[in-house]
Amino acid sequence: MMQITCPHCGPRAQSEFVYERTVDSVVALDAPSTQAMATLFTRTNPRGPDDEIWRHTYGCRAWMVVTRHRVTHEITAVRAVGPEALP
Amino acid sequence: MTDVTITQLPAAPIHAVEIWSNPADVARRFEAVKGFALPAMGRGAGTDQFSLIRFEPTVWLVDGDVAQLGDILGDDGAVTAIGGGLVRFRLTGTDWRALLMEGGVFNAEDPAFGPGCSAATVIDHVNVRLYVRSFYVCDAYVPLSFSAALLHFWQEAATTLAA
Amino acid sequence: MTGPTRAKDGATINFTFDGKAYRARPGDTLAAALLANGITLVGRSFKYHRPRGIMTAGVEEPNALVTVGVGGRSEPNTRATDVFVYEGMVARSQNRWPNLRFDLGSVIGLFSAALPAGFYYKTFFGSAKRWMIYEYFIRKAAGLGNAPTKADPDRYSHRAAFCDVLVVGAGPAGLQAAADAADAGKRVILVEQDAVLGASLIRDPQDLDAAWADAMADRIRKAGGRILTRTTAAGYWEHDLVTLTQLLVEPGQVPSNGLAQRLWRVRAGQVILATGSLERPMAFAHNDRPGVMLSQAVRTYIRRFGVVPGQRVVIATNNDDAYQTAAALTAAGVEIVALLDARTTASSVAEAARATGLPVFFNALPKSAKGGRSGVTGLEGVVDGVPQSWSADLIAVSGGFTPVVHLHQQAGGTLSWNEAAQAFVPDVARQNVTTIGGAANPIAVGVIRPVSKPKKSFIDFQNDVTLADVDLAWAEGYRSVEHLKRYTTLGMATDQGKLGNMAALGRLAEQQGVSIPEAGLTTFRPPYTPVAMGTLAGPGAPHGGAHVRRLALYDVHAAKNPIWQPLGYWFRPRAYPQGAETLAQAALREARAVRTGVGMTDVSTLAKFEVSGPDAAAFLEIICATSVAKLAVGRGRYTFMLREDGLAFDDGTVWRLAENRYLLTSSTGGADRMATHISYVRQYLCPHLRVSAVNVQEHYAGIAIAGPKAKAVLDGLIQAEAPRHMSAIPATIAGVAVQVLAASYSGERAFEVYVAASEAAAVWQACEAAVTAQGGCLYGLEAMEFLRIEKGHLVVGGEIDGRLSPYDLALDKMLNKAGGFIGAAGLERPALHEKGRRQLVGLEAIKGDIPEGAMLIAGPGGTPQGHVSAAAFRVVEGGSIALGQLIDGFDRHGEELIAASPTRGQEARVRVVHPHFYDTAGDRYRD
Amino acid sequence: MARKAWVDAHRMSRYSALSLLRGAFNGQSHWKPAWRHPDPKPHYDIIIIGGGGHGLATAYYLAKVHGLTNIAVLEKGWIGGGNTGRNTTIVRSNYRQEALHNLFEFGLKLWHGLSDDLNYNVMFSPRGALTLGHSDADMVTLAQRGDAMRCDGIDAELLTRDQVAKLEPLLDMSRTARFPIEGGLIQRRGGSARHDAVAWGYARGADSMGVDIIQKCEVTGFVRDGDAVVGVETTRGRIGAGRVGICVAGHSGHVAGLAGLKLPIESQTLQAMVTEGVKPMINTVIMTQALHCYISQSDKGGIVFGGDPDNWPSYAQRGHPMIMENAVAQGLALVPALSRLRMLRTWSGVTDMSFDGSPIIGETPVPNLYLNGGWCYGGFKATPASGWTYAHTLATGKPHPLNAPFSLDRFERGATIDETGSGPMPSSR
Repeated sequence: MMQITCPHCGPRAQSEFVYERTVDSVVALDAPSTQAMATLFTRTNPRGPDDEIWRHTYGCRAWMVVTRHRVTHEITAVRAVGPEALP
Repeated sequence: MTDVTITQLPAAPIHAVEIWSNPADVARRFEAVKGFALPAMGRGAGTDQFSLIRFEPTVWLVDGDVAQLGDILGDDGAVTAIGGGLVRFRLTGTDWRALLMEGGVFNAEDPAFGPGCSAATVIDHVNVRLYVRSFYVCDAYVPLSFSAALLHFWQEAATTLAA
Repeated sequence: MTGPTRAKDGATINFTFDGKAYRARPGDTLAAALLANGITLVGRSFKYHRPRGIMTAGVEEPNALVTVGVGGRSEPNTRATDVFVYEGMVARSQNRWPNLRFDLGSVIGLFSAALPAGFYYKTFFGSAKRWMIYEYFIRKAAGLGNAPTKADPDRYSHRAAFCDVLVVGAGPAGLQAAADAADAGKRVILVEQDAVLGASLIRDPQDLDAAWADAMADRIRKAGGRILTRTTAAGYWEHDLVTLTQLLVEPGQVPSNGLAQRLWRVRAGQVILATGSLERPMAFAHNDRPGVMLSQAVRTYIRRFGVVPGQRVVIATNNDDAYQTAAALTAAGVEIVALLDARTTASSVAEAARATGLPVFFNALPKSAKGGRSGVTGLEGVVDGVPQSWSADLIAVSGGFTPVVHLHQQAGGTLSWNEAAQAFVPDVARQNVTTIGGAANPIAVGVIRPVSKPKKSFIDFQNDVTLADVDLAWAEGYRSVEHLKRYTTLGMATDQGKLGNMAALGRLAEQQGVSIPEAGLTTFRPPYTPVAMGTLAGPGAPHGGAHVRRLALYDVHAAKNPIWQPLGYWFRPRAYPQGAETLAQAALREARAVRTGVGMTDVSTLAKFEVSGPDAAAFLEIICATSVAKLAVGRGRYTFMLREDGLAFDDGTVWRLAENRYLLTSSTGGADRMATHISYVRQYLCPHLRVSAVNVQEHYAGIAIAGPKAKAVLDGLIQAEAPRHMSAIPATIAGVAVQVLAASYSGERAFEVYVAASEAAAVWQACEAAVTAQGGCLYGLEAMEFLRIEKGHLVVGGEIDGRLSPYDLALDKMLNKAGGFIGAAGLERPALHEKGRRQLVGLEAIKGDIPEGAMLIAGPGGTPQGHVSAAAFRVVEGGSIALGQLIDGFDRHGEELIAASPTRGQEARVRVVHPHFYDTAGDRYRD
Repeated sequence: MARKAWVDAHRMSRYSALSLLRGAFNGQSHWKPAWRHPDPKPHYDIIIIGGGGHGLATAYYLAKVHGLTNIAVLEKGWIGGGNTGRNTTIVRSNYRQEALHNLFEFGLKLWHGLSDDLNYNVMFSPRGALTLGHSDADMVTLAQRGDAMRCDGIDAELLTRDQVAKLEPLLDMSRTARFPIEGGLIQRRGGSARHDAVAWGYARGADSMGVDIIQKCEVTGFVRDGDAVVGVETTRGRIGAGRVGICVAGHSGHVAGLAGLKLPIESQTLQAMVTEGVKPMINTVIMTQALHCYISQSDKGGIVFGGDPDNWPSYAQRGHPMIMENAVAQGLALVPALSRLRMLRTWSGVTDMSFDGSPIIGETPVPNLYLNGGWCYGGFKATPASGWTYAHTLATGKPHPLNAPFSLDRFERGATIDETGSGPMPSSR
């Protein structure tokens, strides 16, 4: 069980978080169909680090981008996403 | 002997206040009207009658009267009633921290998690939002549908905390 | 006199073994108590049912497995060396029939020559059914103890803990490290699998002893540290999370407070492993006999438990440690007939021992133990190449030491080969973990080459794997160490290879002509020792980790004793039978009440989102595939949502409650998924929008009132004109503020009343009184299903099954022409527009009742062309009707098919029709 | 010619009870290696990347059915060491979707004769694959699945509550159970098999027909002639090939990436575990409609347990402890008597989660390069069918009718085969 440092709550147990998708899977709202489907249906799926979208679902409910190594599970960066918020 | 008592508080008008734009301006307006600052992430502020507890980056849980909040927010946010779906439990006694470690993953035993601190976590598969009111008192806001199950879990766990 | 002995005094605890009563001293393990009572035959091996005794004094015991406890507390495969005797303990031997001394299963051993490793891969051919006949007997012979047949009456706790330093192992090194850390102001947790602290210094008290251990423990506790005994660090996971299993009572023992074990999840800043090492046996023929015991175990029984395990002892070793055993035995007045030291050159310790007159032989190896099921009678050995033999009732062996590096390796750390110790030791640590003490610095040993017959030289005792099996695996091409393990079952027994893996690896390396590290090493995975399933499940066992979600109006319903129906995590009333009514009768009565008068039902579980802000409409036009922006204040409409791939995944209604405030409802079953979807769009895709989308599923309880008299009921309840169809107004019922939405899922004029759940009971009572006054009644999910099917409304999970597009569901005319919604891009995928898609149809029975879920086929033997997604009866007129999916169904109205359910032996002849069976013009929505 | 001579010289030791008995008198010294350990040749007609059950079965059927023997299977570690050796050994064909049950049923038929065909006892035991229903709605769903199977000639039987109780007496049948049992759907021809034996049996069979099984040989790149793949670079040198078939389960994305391809696959960890052995207590393979746990008992007596995959990408071959704990909690809710058994061993596989939950077997956009992957958490049972259809595809360059629906381009075309209807995100499957 990993420990993920939520940008809003600090280090928390992985079981508070839900993995949702990878950054490279995000379909822009205005993407043309072919491009949108290519994005939706292919992944680099690297045996190494990737940018993943996680949500602190059972915590502050915020979304974040977690840069994580898929073999070692080392987390090298967590970036907040979402509307502008007070500190 | 274990020192923790679990009490269900009466239903209350609880609201979610969300700010979607100009948060700094809203914060200034809030402080001007209410006399205290909008609490930071992981904190709450106010009194037993009116407290704002921040569990989300852009959302504050308001336990108390929201009459003035609409004006403060203006077009920068909204107030939404959520109290019907939340049950408030009050954990009283020195062992509330130990109780929260049962079935949990959050470090409620950390001394830094003191009065005025808030945290949302999961305990026994249930979303729980915690607010430390004092050294001896921690309030928990629990979804109504899971509240009976969690209460049962807590009551059982409280009998074997020391084991 | 031969065999183990102990002075009789001090034995006050009563226990039974195989039905016979014995006594133990406080602090005895079951193994110690059995030995003290002269019992040496304790179990039978897995494959050949060979007689086995007690080989170790710890968690690595492969042989002495027993079942302890009774009823739902009966624990099979408990290591006698790892359970402390308690008053009234009931222990039974296992894997034997009819009894331990005379076990019919041991005839298998007679055929062992024909049953080498992997024999089952080479025989028992024929059909799969024939294999099952052989298998029946194999399964009966296999297994070890019997599982309980009753539910476990005890509870198990899961607890989180955080610390600066976690120390695993309370031997001298662990105690010192924990005390130092505690003194330095760190939050310390020290865990020890034994019941007492001290580990090796209990066995070998020298400069440090039990009193020193107690003093260290005091220091740790005074500094605020936590010491957990009977606690095993079972798993090392990501980011320095270590799971501990703590026995609060012994296996089979009744806990005073109901709690049997606790699973700790410790997130540590730093982990110190002081886990020591495990002594290895030696490979020689019949080395599995009762009476062959590890050298350190012999010392442990003598010094810790006061049990002398034999009277005439041969010691076989390749290291200096066994000389301490010789000392302990000598001190206990036991005759040492020979000490075989495998090393060719004498160490200083060995020389010193020999100088005292101990019969030490160098370049001496054990070859074959003699004896029977009760114990050994002697040992044949080879000294300087010359055979010799000795008579003995105990053979103490030490083949060197295997550091306990399991947790280090679980943490991702690498190992290096220590040639002097012939052992793998921790090399690079991957997490914040250090190994200290014997686990990092095992003692030097001599290299041994077994001289015995491989066929009877056991290396995995429980699974009866011999050196010959390793040789055979190699000869047959199973050359990777993983193949070796899997082919021979080496290391797969309950001791998880703690004793045998190194011997096998040595043999494999020999076969390959390479060094041991080149031959490879298998990976240790959690748990370090086996963990009770109840402990893993913890408090989740009764509900499988899935609490039932309780309705806000649960008490109101429960008072009426309805039939409940599970729906996701919820249980909802399915029908409210009156008198002796069956479910079907009750549901039909309830549905007719709605068609002809009025009924009310609880719709609280629907997903609900309140969406506010200047950009609320723009936001909803992304979520919903229908247009929202043109909705007037106070009006609502049906809507549906698409996934990004363009397929429909949910539907509901959207209401404009105020200029900048909307209420969106969607399905119960999809509520969590929809909440995530909405949050994703709001937080990730559209953080710039000025909108607040709040999940109010639990905030609002919902009460639906439906039927021709519903408006009259509502008018009375709110003391005002009820809103027209698809309109919404705020109102007051029983003094409580409510929101009234005129929406219908039944095909009748209907209203949904939303009220804060905490105040819902009063509103429900008022509504029920009003409905009853109009001659109406409550209705449940079953009636609701009848009504919606007849009206042709879709349900998520039924018609909206995640595989159909809006075209397939005939919803395409409602799509927002402006696009811009999630799924618009997916809708353009070519195959969604090709022939051969399954499309929504209605089905009307021509003959028979349509079975729900049945396949649609052209005739007997036909392949499915679709299926029945929901079946019902016309509520008032009767007659079986259904909704279904049919290949190219839109073009097949009027066609006749068979709805076949071979699993239920039911079928109906059906006609394909339009999926709206009731009031197609919508007249009944008008007042 | 040389090959023929070799094959004759090394004709595999025939396995039988008689030969075992013979071994009793010669110390079992007459057995030949089950397969050779050859060095790679410079060129093969077909190279299969991945020496798991699927890759080895493919090689076996290429040789046996298509008479092609200039074949190599390249395995980066040791054969059968990936998901073949890291699953819960369940064999069944009880799918609702036609394309799926037809493919798996073809495999199930092969399973029933596999031990004899391979002369290697894979211990396929058709003890029945039982899916429990916990509500009337579940029972309708199960009936629908069973009806779909029966209409396509596949065995499926709906069981009442009492029948289930009789079949598995240790299930909690009380009405107050959290997951009350209303009945079940059983596929009696389903069951379980010995996973390692499947890889070894196929390897031995393929090897005996001349296939080179090359272990410790990792593919590090593709040799291209224009667009087309004409060979592979490996840790044991460059090897030429007429056609190359990827068959590497969780590592599909990585290997396809070496050819510049991105796939509709995300790799996740799936855990399983086994308890200490006990005398027979579970008779069938128990699955459930409401939960994600599955329980069976191995021939050695261990209770084999599986649960949800770890729903996030991982190549770690190790799982999240709480996922396993949850599966155990679910299992105990169904079979409370398991509580005092001890979990002995856990293992994890790297699963290739496809974006509709169904496999991919067929061509790729790269000429001469083929893909077999996307098996999610259900690949073991497909081993024979996967090998058979992939062999057909590799031998003929065209899909077999059974794997034609499982093309790589179905996702972007909109012809997905989604058994659960849960859509393209593997994390929500």
